[in-house]
Amino acid sequence: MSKHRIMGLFSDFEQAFAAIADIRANKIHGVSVDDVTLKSPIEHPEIEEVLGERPAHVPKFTLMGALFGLTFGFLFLASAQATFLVQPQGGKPVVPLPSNFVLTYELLILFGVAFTVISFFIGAGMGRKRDTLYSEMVSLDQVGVLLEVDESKAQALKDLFKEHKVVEIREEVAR
Amino acid sequence: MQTKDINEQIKWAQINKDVLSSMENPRMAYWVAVAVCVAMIACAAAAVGYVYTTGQGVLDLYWPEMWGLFIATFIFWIGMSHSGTLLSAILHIVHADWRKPIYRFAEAMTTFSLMTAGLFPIIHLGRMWNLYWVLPYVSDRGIWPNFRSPLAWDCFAIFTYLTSSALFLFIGMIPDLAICRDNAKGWRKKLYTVLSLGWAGTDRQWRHFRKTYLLMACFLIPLAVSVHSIVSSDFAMSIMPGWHVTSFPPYFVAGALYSGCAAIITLFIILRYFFRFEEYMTIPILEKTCKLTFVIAMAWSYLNLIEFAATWYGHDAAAKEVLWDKFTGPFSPYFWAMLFFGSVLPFALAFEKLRRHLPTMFVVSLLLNVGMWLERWMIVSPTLSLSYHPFAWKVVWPSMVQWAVVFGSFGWFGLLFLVFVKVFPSVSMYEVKEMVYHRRRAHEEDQAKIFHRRTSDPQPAIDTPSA
Amino acid sequence: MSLKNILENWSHYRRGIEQGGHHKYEHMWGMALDLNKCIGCNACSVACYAENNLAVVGHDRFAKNQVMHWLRIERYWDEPDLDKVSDSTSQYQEHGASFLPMMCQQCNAATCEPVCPVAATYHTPDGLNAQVYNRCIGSRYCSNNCPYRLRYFNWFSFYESSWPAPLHLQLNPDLTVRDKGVMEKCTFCVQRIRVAKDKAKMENRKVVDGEFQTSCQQSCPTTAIVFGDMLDPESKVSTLWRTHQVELGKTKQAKQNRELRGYRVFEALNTEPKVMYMERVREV
Amino acid sequence: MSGIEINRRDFLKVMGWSGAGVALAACDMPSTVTLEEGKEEVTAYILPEEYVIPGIGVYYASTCQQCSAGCGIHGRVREGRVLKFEGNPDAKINYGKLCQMGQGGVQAHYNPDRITKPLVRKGGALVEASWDEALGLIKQHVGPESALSGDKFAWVTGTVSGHQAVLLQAHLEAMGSGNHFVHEVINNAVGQAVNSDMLGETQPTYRFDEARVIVSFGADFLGTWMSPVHFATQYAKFREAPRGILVQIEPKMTLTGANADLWLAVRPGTEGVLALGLANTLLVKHKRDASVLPAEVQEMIARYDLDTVQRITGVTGDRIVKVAGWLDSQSPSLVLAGGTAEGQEHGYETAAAVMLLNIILGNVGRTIVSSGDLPYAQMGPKSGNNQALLNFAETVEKGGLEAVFFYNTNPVYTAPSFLKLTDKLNSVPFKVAFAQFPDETAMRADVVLPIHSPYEDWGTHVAAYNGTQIGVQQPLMEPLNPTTHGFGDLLLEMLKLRKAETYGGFADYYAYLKQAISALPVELAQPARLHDAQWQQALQTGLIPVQRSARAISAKALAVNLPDYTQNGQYPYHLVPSPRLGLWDGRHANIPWLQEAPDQISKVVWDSWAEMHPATAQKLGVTQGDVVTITSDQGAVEAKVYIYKGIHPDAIAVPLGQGHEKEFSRYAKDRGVNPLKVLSPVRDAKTGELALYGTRVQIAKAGRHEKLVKMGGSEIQVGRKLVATVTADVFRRTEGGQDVA
Amino acid sequence: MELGENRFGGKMSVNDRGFMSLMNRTEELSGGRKTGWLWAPFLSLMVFALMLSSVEAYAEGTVPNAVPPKGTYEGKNVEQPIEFPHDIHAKINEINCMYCHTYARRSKVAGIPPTSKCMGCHSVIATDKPRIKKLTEYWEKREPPPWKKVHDVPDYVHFTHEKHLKRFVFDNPELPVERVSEVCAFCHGEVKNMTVAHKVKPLNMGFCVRCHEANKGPSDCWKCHK
Repeated sequence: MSKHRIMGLFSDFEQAFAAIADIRANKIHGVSVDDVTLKSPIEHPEIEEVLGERPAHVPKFTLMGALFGLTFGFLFLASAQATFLVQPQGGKPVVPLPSNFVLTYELLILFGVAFTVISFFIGAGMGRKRDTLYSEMVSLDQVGVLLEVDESKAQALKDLFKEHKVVEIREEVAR
Repeated sequence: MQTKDINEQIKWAQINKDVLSSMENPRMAYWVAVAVCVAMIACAAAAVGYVYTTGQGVLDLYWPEMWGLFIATFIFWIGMSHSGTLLSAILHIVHADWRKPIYRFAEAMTTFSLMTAGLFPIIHLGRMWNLYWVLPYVSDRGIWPNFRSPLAWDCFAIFTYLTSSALFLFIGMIPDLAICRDNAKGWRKKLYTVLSLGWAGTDRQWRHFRKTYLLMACFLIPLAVSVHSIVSSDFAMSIMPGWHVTSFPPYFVAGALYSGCAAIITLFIILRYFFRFEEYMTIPILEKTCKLTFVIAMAWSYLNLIEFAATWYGHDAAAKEVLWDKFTGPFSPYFWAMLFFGSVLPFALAFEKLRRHLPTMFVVSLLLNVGMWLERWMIVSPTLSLSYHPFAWKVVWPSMVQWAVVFGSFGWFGLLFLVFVKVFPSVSMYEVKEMVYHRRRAHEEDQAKIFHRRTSDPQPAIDTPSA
Repeated sequence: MSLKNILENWSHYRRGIEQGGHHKYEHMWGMALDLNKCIGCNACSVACYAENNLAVVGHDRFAKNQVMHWLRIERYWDEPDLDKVSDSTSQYQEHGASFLPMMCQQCNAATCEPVCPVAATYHTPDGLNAQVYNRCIGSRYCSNNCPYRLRYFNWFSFYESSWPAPLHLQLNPDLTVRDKGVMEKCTFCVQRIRVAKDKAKMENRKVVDGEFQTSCQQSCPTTAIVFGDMLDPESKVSTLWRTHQVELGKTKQAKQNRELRGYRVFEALNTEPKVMYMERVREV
Repeated sequence: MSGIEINRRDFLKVMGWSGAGVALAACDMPSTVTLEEGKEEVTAYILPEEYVIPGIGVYYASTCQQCSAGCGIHGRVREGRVLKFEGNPDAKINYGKLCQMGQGGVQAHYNPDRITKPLVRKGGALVEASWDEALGLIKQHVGPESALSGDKFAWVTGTVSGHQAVLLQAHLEAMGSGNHFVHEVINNAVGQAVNSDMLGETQPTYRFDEARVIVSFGADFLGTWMSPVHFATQYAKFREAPRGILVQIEPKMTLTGANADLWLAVRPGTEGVLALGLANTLLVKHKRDASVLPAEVQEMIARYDLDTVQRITGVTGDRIVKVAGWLDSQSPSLVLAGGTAEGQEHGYETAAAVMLLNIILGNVGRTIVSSGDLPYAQMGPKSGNNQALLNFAETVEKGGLEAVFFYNTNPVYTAPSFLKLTDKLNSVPFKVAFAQFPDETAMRADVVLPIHSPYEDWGTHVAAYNGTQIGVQQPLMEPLNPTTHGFGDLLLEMLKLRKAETYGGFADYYAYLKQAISALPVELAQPARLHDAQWQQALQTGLIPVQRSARAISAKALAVNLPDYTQNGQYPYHLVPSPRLGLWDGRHANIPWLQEAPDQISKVVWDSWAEMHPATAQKLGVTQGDVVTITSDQGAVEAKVYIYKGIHPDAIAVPLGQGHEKEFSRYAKDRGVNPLKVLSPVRDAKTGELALYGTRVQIAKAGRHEKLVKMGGSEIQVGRKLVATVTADVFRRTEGGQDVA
Repeated sequence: MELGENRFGGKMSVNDRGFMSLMNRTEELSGGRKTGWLWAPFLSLMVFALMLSSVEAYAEGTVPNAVPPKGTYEGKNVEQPIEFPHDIHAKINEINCMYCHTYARRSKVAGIPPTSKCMGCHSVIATDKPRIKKLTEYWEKREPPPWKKVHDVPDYVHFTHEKHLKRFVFDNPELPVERVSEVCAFCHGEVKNMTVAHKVKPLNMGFCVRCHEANKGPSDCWKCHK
């Protein structure tokens, strides 16, 4: 039994929201809300009410990046200073804390930002080929709801979409 | 009179159309502007080439005034770069959604002024070809930069800031780039396809996007503050009279925000006029920006006063001498001009009539930035020319070569900006949509509440005057 | 560049000079300059040009202060209103001029050092404030942070015009001729110090006080300049510092006899200059 | 001091300076540094002396020729090229010290504008010629075959001494001529005339180190007076505890004035009156013994009471009383006259009046002592003066000269325009310049013979002041240009033309000198040495100490007749053409170091300027940098104004040294003006010496303002403790000598 | 090697903690199904630490009390006025380096021997050889041969031979002076195997600094640059 990928495009976010709410309410047996992908032109944080809380690990990466920047930065500076003893000291220790704190702070931010961005790219799956089921209307004003369901459930799903005044339905056979 | 920040009924397709069309079909004026910028850059490039081949002496720098306009302009551009961060990051965090139509070009301004600013420390070096010695790289010679030097800090700070703000700009632009991709043809299509990194607006992407954007905003605020504090420590860490001032970091940050906001007003008016962005860059938003600028101007003036007072009541005779020289000496015309432009002129922003009059605001914002540029010059030059050792007092007018480079830097910034507005959307489409969406929703809810209260709710209405 | 190094020697690297930090001085070259004897004749300054390959910049560049005199003789007038005659001021400079030869003060807590982004200026084990020309990138920060304004910048490739052949045959091969874009300053004639130290080392002995002279000291007709090792308590220069009760590491001297003439320029800035001046004397 | 000091036995066989170590050590410009193998040359010696090691400096002793003070120098030589001059510690003149002009000698030696080829005038222009051609011309004009006789021939030189003077005299004798015009702009001729009249000795020795008070009337002994380095070394001792008092009295502040405890501005030309006023105060107020003076002198002094002196000199009475008080209480003292005091119409009288003070104070024999006599009188210095220049001009005008030889002097530059020397010289058919530089005189000669610089040439020198040694001048390196010849060699050539029998035996001047020095009577040298060792020793130490015969000094008081001060309505100001330690009389204007070294007083560089009192400036309405025209009856010069309070309001000072013609040097080209040109024909009445400071001028605004290029910004300390001043009381309390005070 | 269960019930292995595997599993990571990435920063830190710990791999040379500097350079052959055979002099005839380069122990420069020194021997030895004839020609013209510089350092580097010879030869009791060529070879290579010397060592700052570190030479910049 082949799997079908179905995307319904809604002109109104409320409609899409209602459709997903129906899926969540198990209106179609065997189609889980976890399989829903929402595609929207703007951010809709309220969708979590129906989609459930899905994880995003960016903050952890950020923390790690910042910690790495902190330790790496300080050790890097300190070890460089400890081998380059002719550098001016003016009676202060070889490894001076004030200036190293300033630089470490900058490195903390640099690595924090870098890790954040990397984790965004990784976490959001950026840089990969776009889904074939993509409508340019999504970037304009329509909201897409994408599911991958068994062939047997496809018709029921389409009906559900139609019930919520879907504008257009796209479908393909999953490979 | 328009009071709403934005027309809530505007069609999303209209937003797309307006913004995308601003990126196409450059008019004659655009090409003229590009030509002017290129000519200015050519001026500066020729000057820098001259300096490179003959030596810094042609700048008419001298013992003991060894920095001159280059470093002053460097601080000016660094300061300019703070606008984007302020509007975007701070206002983002405090959920001030009126930032949305204007933050994009402000962020671009941040990045480009940093790219301009970063050139100045390079070209002011006597041996600019050895610039890379400031970078901490491993070499078999076993030598490192001096991590105690505020100039080395500058290097770290500017690199971090440039990287972060460019990423911030780029990340925030990804959904818009996807819009562009979906509407473009030819080379633009390819470009946006690559740059949008496969953005499809999925819930997963939005989810990560939201957190990333927020976190970066959180990073950028302290970063921006630290960058200008570090730039100020180029001066504050020295022992020179007039530089060795504790209040320099906040003073610099305030000055930076000030000039940045003023520049936003300038560019706001230019973009609004040329791209007919009246629907997005509305007068109420301009007014908000103006008010913000006014507040910062007052903060800056206050810090200025603090600096004078601290010097005046302190017992550093040399610093007093420098201050007095600023008041009365060879630099006094520029100093008083700076005070006028920086502290008196911003009162124009306090009047609603003037705020809403675009030509006035345009001129005022330009003059504010002239004042801010003078401020930087007044920080650098008087102290160098008239510091501790009276035998080394000397004032020489900067040479045309110096002026040419300063002049050219505006061309360089202008060119970057001109390219930007034609290649990238200078108004954030998706955020304007969000703004419209949320405001309309909020409006409808308000309406619903009022309706609800009046019809079905028996509770005493708050707005009914009691007997 | 090893992590092991810092982890093992952490406490060592965290010690400042007060806790016996790692800087050990072999010598501490210092100077004492008697303004009672200095007549401001310029011999030292020209001797410095001759010894240290200083560029002659010419009239037009001098007009812009793009000058290279490592040792300049400053001249101050006593009467403040130079171009006015009034009843309150004297009609003449009756006590002559005040001359002040200023060369790099070789500060022990030099303000120029920590600001150099590439560590081109640093403190040597001889207590000298060194300038490494070939490391300098010309940010000029050091000069801007020198309260004495004793650092000079090569605004041009002065060597191209300063020594037309055969004048270039005069150049001292013991030290570098500076090209454009680098900072330079008085070195206390480091090439002479180096020769003397090398000679002493070849003979397995210490450098003797007075074994060598700096170029300015050597030419001074009135012997106003005394130079030597301040770590050597017997040397002429440390004797003078001691007699005048001037101590290196102080911002304010606790002199038992306040009338002693020794002082340092801008001592209060805590730069610890190693050149002590002795006050000018006038009969009235 | 690095390297080794060693005696110089012979020339280095080959100097490798053409390649080794000369490479310009630039920083890192790729264009100037190549590390590629085989691109640079490294030159080897052929047969070096044992002590010559590449990379190590060798010091050779010689004698400085930058002025006629005769300081001993050491030249640091590396890889065959001389790098730097340092004072010779053995020399009793400078004790190892050297002034800026001496330091600059190395740039005179390597000067890029030196003449390297003989020049011969052809068709009105000087063209390069071969030595044979040039010497042939000389032989033709002054050789034995020529009809030149006796007084038709003349030498015009600067101060000469030692064996050059001997040979020069021999040449004059061989030519049968008595015409030797010795010209120096900066001289002490008037003072020496007074010395010989009043002390019986031309040049006594002054003991600055013994004096407790020095009162100097215009004698800039730290700057330009006779032997400045020597005086400065003595001055240092004078300033040590218990510290003497220096009073300088002059119309324009000199370097000595800048170091004075009390600097008194005196109306130019009235210094003598002030001296007599001091004498009067000493005799009347301090009851000094007047019996040392003849009655007529006492009578004359009595006329100069305080009021008269105040009126004439413009110096307030309290200052006079104060100085007289010092002179009375501190003993011994030393009173000097020189410079501006002497260069007046009555300069002799002024100097004599000053000498009277010394007699009253009993300084003669204490701080003014006899120098004794040089045992080799023929080697003694022929000191120059300006009278010689006037005499030369007169002689030329009379048409008496057919051939003139110039050496070490530049009369065309230094002659005031009233002499019209340039025009007059055209009437001399044959002029030869023995010149190092294309100066104004050389450029008007018919034959220019390029000579060695003093630092690649042989010679001996005896200083006019403190001539207790014969300074040996020996080459510090091989001649820079193989086409130049030594002056001594050429002199010998000239002599051989006329007196081959006496001088034909000497291959060159070196041979002559070696023989002459080895033949010096050993008993006159100290310590006595064998003849040959004497030569070796002379080369090693750079000097031969001589025992001057002792003689007593006696004082003879003369009455002087000083005129009252007269105003000049048309020319109300006095021009002070001030010499400066640096450019001297203009001969060093081609030395870039000295052009760049600022004037000690005004700190101006590379230019001429006019020093002016603020009161004068106010009257004329000029500010610093305004150009003024200074007009005398002989012409006008223009200069930028420098305003300060170190000059008398009636005086305007323009420094000597600039205003050269463009051929002279790239460094002196278009630089300033030459104030000597506008001097009036005023002579010292007694001696006939040109009164250098006797010119009256008028000043007018030229209406232009130009930047005065000077070193430094603020001229005052603005309350910072840069140069602190304490009083001498404090100094004596802390550093000794209190009991004496 | 299993370390236990993660909170998603999967087995965690050492492999999972590898940085590379982290990169390969971005998909799972983003889905939040693995937490191996937590280790990533520390792993990279360790890589950095390894990077920083300098590997002091100096081979002990034959010269006692000295660590010869490392580094090679492909010098080109320099055409000299006379093709001087170092091999004949130093190898076959075993002439000490310092016999001709006599200034090396007394001065900062080693110096080219004066022509008189060459002629000291070659006025009698091998006078018929073409190279010696050329030399004699120069000698008779009283002109030094225009030798080309092979080992050059920038003019702002003030190397002194004297001090290095003192450190490695004269103050080194275990090295007889006869073996001085081994010390010379530190910087000049095996000159005795060359005819005309050519550069075989880089003679750059890294080369100097590494040797100074290994032999505890001075690290003061002004020792060499001034």
